[in-house]
Amino acid sequence: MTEKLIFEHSRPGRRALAQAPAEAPSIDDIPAALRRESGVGLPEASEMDVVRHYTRLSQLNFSIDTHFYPLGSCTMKHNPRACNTLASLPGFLNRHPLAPASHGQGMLACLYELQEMLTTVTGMDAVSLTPMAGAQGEFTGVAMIKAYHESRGDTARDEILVPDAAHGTNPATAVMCGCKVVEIPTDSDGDVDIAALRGAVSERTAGIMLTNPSTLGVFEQDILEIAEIVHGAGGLLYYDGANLNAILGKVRPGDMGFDVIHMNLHKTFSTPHGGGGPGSGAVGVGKRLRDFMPIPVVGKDGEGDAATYRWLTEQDVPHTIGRLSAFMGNAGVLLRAYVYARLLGAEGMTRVAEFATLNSNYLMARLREHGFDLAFADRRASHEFIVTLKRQKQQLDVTATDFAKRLLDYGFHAPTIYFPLLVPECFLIEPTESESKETLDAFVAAMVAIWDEAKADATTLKDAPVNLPVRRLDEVAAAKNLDLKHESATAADA
Amino acid sequence: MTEKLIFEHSRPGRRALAQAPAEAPSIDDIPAALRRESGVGLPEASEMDVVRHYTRLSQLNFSIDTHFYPLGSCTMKHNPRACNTLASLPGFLNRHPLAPASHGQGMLACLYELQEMLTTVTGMDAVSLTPMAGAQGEFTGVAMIKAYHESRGDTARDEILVPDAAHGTNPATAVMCGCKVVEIPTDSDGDVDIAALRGAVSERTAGIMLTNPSTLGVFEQDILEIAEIVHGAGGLLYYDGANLNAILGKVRPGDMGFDVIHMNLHKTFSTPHGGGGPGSGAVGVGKRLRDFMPIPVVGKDGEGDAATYRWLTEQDVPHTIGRLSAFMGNAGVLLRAYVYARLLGAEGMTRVAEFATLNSNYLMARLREHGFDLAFADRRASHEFIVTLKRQKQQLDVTATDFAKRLLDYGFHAPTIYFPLLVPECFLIEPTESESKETLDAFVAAMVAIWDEAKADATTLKDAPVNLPVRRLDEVAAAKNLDLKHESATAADA
Amino acid sequence: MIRRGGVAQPENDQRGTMPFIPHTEDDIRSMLDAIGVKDIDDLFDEIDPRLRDVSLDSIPTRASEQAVSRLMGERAARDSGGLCFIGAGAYEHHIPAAVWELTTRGEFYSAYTPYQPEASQGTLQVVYEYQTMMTGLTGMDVANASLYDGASALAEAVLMAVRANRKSKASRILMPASVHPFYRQVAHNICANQGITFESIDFDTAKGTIDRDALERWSGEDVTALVIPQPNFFGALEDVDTLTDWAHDNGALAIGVVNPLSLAVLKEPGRWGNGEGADIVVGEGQPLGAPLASGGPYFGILCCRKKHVRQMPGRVVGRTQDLDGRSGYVLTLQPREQHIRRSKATSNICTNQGLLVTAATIHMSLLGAQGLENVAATSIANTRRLVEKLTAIDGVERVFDSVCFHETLLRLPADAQAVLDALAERGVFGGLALASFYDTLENTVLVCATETKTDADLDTYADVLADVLRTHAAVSVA
Amino acid sequence: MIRRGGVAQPENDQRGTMPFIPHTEDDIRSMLDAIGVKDIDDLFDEIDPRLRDVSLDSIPTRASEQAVSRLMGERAARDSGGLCFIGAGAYEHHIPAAVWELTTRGEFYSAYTPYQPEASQGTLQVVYEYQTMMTGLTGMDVANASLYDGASALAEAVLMAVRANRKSKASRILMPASVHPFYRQVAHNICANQGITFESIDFDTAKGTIDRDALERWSGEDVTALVIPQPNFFGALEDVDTLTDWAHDNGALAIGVVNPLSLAVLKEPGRWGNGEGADIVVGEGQPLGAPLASGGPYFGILCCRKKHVRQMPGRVVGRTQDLDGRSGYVLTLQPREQHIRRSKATSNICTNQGLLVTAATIHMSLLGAQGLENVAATSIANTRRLVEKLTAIDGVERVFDSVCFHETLLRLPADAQAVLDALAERGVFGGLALASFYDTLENTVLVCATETKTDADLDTYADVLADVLRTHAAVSVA
Repeated sequence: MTEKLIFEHSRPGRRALAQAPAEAPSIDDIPAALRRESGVGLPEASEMDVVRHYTRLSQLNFSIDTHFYPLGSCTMKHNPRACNTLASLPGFLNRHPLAPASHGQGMLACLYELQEMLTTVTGMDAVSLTPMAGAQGEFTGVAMIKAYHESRGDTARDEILVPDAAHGTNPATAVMCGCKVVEIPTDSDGDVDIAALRGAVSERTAGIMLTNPSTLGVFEQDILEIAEIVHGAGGLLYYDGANLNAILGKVRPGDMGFDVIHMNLHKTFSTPHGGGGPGSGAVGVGKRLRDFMPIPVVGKDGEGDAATYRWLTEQDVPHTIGRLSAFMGNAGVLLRAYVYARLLGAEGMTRVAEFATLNSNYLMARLREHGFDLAFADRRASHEFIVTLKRQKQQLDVTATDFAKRLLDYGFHAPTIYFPLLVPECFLIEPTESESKETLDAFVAAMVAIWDEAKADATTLKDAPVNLPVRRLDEVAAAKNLDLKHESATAADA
Repeated sequence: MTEKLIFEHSRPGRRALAQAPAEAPSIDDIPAALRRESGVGLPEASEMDVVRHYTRLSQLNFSIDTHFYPLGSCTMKHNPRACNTLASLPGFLNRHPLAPASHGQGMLACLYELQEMLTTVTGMDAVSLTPMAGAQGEFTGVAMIKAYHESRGDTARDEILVPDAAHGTNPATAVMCGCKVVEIPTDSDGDVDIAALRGAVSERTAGIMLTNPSTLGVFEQDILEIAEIVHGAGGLLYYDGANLNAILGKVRPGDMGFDVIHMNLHKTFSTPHGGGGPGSGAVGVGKRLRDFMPIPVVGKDGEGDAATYRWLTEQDVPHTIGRLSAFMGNAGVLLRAYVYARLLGAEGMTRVAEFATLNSNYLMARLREHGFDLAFADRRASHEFIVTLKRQKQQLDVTATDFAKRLLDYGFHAPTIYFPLLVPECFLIEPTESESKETLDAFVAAMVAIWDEAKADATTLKDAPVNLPVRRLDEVAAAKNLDLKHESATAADA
Repeated sequence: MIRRGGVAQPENDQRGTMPFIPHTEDDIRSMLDAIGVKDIDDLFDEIDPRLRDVSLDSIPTRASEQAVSRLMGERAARDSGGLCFIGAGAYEHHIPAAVWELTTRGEFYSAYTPYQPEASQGTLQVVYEYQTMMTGLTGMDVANASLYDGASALAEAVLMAVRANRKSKASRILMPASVHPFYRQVAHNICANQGITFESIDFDTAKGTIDRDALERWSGEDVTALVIPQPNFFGALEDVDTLTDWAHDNGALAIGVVNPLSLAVLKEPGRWGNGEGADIVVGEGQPLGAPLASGGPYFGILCCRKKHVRQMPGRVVGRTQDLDGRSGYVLTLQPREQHIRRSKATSNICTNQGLLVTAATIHMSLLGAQGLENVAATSIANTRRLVEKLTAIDGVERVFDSVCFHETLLRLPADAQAVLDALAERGVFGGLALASFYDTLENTVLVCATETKTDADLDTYADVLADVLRTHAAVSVA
Repeated sequence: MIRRGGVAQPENDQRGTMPFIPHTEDDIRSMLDAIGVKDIDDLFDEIDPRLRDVSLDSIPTRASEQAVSRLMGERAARDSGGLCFIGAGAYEHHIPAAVWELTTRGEFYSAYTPYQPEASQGTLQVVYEYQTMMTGLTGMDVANASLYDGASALAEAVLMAVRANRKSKASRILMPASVHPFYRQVAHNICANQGITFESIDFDTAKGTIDRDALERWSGEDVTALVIPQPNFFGALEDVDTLTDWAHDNGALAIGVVNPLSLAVLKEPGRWGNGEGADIVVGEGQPLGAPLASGGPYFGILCCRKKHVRQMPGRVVGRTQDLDGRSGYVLTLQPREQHIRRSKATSNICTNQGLLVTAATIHMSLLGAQGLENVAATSIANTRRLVEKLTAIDGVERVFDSVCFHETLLRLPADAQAVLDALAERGVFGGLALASFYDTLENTVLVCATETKTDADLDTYADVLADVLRTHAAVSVA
């Protein structure tokens, strides 16, 4: 089952007539030189064509709502429908970002309370919700660290320490902030190599970017020592919240000594992944960075029924690194996170970490039991863990990709593969707390069955997937012969 | 692809905790003898289980939003999303049916205006929206006819004339109203046999139930004469609005002489079919039956900005046949029909009939061109028409069912089959106005391809469907070994 | 005019340029050619020209979705707000957001009756699950795929009882006055043409439940069925065991009329009486996931004993197997239905309330038995507390001394409708005044507080009522 | 306690009894056994005990969906209403109901980045269609899969220009003051750490467009890129052809900042200037199907010439073939991205605004070119009429004499913010006061009337403004 492009459904003159004003009034006062002469190349379709096309397209996707989706480091947990429904109430959707705060007290109250809850659960001093995704949260964090040092005249600090297991966004962000990246190796347990760290810090150290638990699926055991080392050298600690789901309400980055943290609300707080976004990268800060937060932040005047809320801007946050979006980041995403946080409550947040960890350790134990090799067999799993298929590759010539593609045929989305780069034929598996034991057991059964298939005949895996709308796609050809748009649509009416 | 029953996903103790109060307060004041002792047998599932299960189930359906669905006599036209969205605004959804009319002026205004529009487009004198489906609309019509005669002391009129091509609901309804059914034959053109009708009317004639265009897909050419005959005999004329889509805004039942009409708003006015309902069977009445309408009806006091709306009840409709539902029929369905009617406007309503008829006649012409036999080859198609596969059955031993099942494999829902009963191996095909020429052409191509397959090897059709979640289902076994509920669920906890 | 993609907008006919009609001018032309006519109007040439001159002047011209959205938004806003303590057959309950998001998925929303079961397994399996849930809740053997609403389901149950009780010749139904007045009206309006007679049974003025003496008068008579409401219209709990046994002892069928939510905590009709249970059970499905929505669409529940299954009206789904032996679902027992049996069908009913059944099935899956129990028990507790608060006001008192479910009747020291009108102006919908339904129940209000009400809401009602009564008293005195 | 289906609720731990966690006590027990620990807390035993004493006291206890629904309903109601004439980068347009009904289907809503393309063809094809539409609208060669919003897209375009313009060594960006002030701030905040300098170019005080003399001062200098807004922040139309040519003549890249809706009627950036066109085009996607929603989520558009494609930030989808030769879609050019190139990536950006892109693609499919043109032209006409009505009031006048798109600047005879506050109290959001952004623009208001406004709405604004100004004058005099 595939579906034609919407452009292929198009017919000249066809329209969804209810969806626009009936006519285009004259715009003759606009000089001809500024006006468009050529076709726009949009499809011409009826309303039903469009509904049918996108309904069919949607059915080609795997998603949390249809499949187990244990994509490591992405926290594909259940997205409660209430979050979307309540954030989509007309009163919220129709409010202009520049409408007066007096006509946004409902929304502002939600955002303020979300700031407060996130501050508490991370153990920080304050939270700014404005960053629009994890990567922008990272940027915010490093930019604040830089601004902090500069505000103290400590201008030589231009190095950011990044463990080699880190997400690619970490070094990329450091560079965006004008810093140099100093990579820190990982020891055999998966922890940061403390000796190397001691050797790396200096008066040029701006800070360190750490994910904890790390992308290796283990909790950094020496975190207090790391904090001491970096702080001792005058650097600050940045917490990459990609894996916050593992410790939510159980351990707090602020207590570990972090000065700044970003959170991926689309992971930990269950806002939609949406096929790739929007994300939401709220940042929490400790005392030192409080005055550097990006704006706008929501402030509150008065208490109880008399409380009113307003946007805090440059006037209120003296050293702010400023505005990072035209208005208020992904405001509607924040409302969804707020609803989720209220549905969880404090006790629910703690349970998230507990059951995400339970599921992960259980799945790890079951796969180990069936002979799969773990990257860090002696460690507890965090909310995720790594299987290495190196042995399968050596013995049977099947790769992590082959296993992944065959899992699709079994009705499971594949885990994250080939990340972190340190582990060969890597399967980074994150089940999340919202999956049931039966689902985990079924996944184990599929893994075992696929291994058996590989033993019998590796081509079964090489041919996979066979049950999906398309078979294995040629990504090399895609990069070589770039085809990034449908040509006939624009050609036809140019 | 099939999906387990929700009961098979159930695990003791599992719950969707956000969805109910945390606890059950004591209800000890209710005597033990009145309380439940045994299990309820509902599934125990997490929120995600439920979302995933019903999302997957939905994907097993054909629907207008995914497939061409030319089910004759069902008017499977596009359901604009706005109708649902706007009828589902919280202000409408949360209003209690017995809340004061002062807190329902918005909804009442919509219903009043819908009554007015339906009155005009059918050419009747007034409309009551209360009947909850076509069959209840039919009941309403015949009950009013009966009440009318009785109110005049004309109590011997207990016969309802019904053409033999009529929907099964027509005779069933007449019986529910305590009437006898007198069947009127159809002539070779598909029209009512006028001579037979003349012979059938008498002082016992309460009325006639007519669908026009009839279920044979043709417009009753002698309708004015029929009206004269029945009225001349003292009977009234009932219009079954199942096929109103064919004449909407082009010809009006009121002008044809009908005294009462029901409309299937879920057909002509595009409210959702919903996998089988809800329907909505608004009735329009001529002068004679105005005082007999079922209640509640919406009345208006004052004009313009000063207008207020209220429910009319027994006091306002002196001879009403009374209430047919606990409150106001399928009120939310009526709001959807109202939105659709406003989006169409007068000109759009007329276009509905024109293009439904154009599509039907085009499809008929194309199928004829490819050698298919038409039941009424010399007539214009209405919004639907009949192909008879009698020849295919005789020559190739393939039935209408075989063709229908094979169409499913081609991605088309089958037309209505074996109805009307008068036509052997009957395919009643209704494309509706919202389908495009390309879709109709693709359907013709599929029909031709299937016929070719039948010629090559009839088992291709007999084996169909092969591309669906299940293959052909044994309906005989279903009726013989009744399995109407999943047993283990209740057994487990009884 | 700006040149656009595709052909320029034709200036002439524009017949195709209507919402929801995809035809381009080229399409129209080539389709007319294929048919062999010049104009669309030619397709209507079999119709008497006298009928073809139609004016729709009084119907507004078409509006854009934007304009209609704004209109509907404004109208919905007008109908918003208010704290609702009305029950009387429709109950405000929380409906999980997932319910209607899933139910209105296009594949459910825009599918029809599963005439081709292989292409409709989604809808069919949902109904099969629904039937299973309904038999579980009611303790009955069989459920149909739903009827229109609770009231019309009662009418169908009455017709069914007349068919099923072959020993009874009287077509006589005992209909307690404690059954919802609208249900009684609907049953009468739908059944009366078939010669069925309804005999009213008074309620006990102290208890608000069926008056046993009034019932006993029919002992030994030919009674076709006794209708047993649980809870009854006043919210009071009937002695269902005794009533069921009475019916069976007198050769009558017992027709239960229940609130399905109550069955999470109340004895299921399948076990009423000495174990035989009710014969037919109907109810209003609205509390299981249907929004109040000014009265509908809701859905009617109908369950029965297996032995009566062929007398049942409406659709039924059965499980069967496909050619490969896989389980699948189909409509079954169709020979009962009008499209096969025509004038000999069990009913003229054709549609079920499919979309509502889908919602209810999802709703029940999300709440489960424990969730429904918590909703029911919380509603009961809230009503108890509300009654305490309201009866603490001078002159407000309970009318009946029976145990109630989540609704009960109060007597006010003033004209009830006038008080309710005054409450509504203050944003409190205080219940339903029963004087217009029962001569003996002047100044009474039927009140209900579901799980949606907080303590603060109950206090609001009590405060506003006290205030209104004070003012009212002052006015009356003046 | 009532016996229910399944096991009784355990009185002890209840750890599993949390929303969205499916674990039963049996599950927990057997899972812990399989792991070989006694308690869930044991799984955290590698963590320093000093870190494990956490108090979340200030976070509220969990609320039911019902309670949260009510809270959010009340809060949304507080934020409702008002007639909005504010634009300034976010525009009220009708969004077809189908757009978000389809976009929030679970299969789109709860999917992630299509790392396994075979299991994500829905999302991938949508993005491919989106890229095609964006290149069609802008007349550019290539579009990415979207960035966060318009402002951050401008920042990314600046970084991209610095990478792409290898001839320029200065990392100098000419940033007209007629670009949205927030966009200028964001570009600065994101780029400044990389040593990029922004040089402001004043606007012509009569026309509200880029001051040609101010620009000429940079002629012959090393300029990396010139930013060209169309329409600009004041709604005025810049002379894009001349500006583009100026940039190219001076070795600078031309970065267009556009409102995508305007491209239904305005010359596409791909044809700006003597035919070369802009080099990079960014814009705020909000007018294409994103609700206002207090500022987001929106999405940033970024398009460029093919020769710059490898300098482009963000995801891109390409069409390719599967093993059987069937067309399919994949993420491509991934070596630009951070997860491959790490510190050498074109940007740290990772997510796109996938859901918004889905909505926009459906929105554009429903409106088509003609629909967008009608929306744009109607908005222009409405703004023209609004300006006529408002400038008919004594003392209200246009600030600039240039042609505008659907937004323009008016001067009031009073303090603009005070007037806007007074208007807001009367339910009219009259625009944005620019005094705090531009010293020279005291008492000015940027106003916008989209296609959503009726004549009656325009009259309302005019009437209320006249009234407020009268009162204000009276007060000022007093």
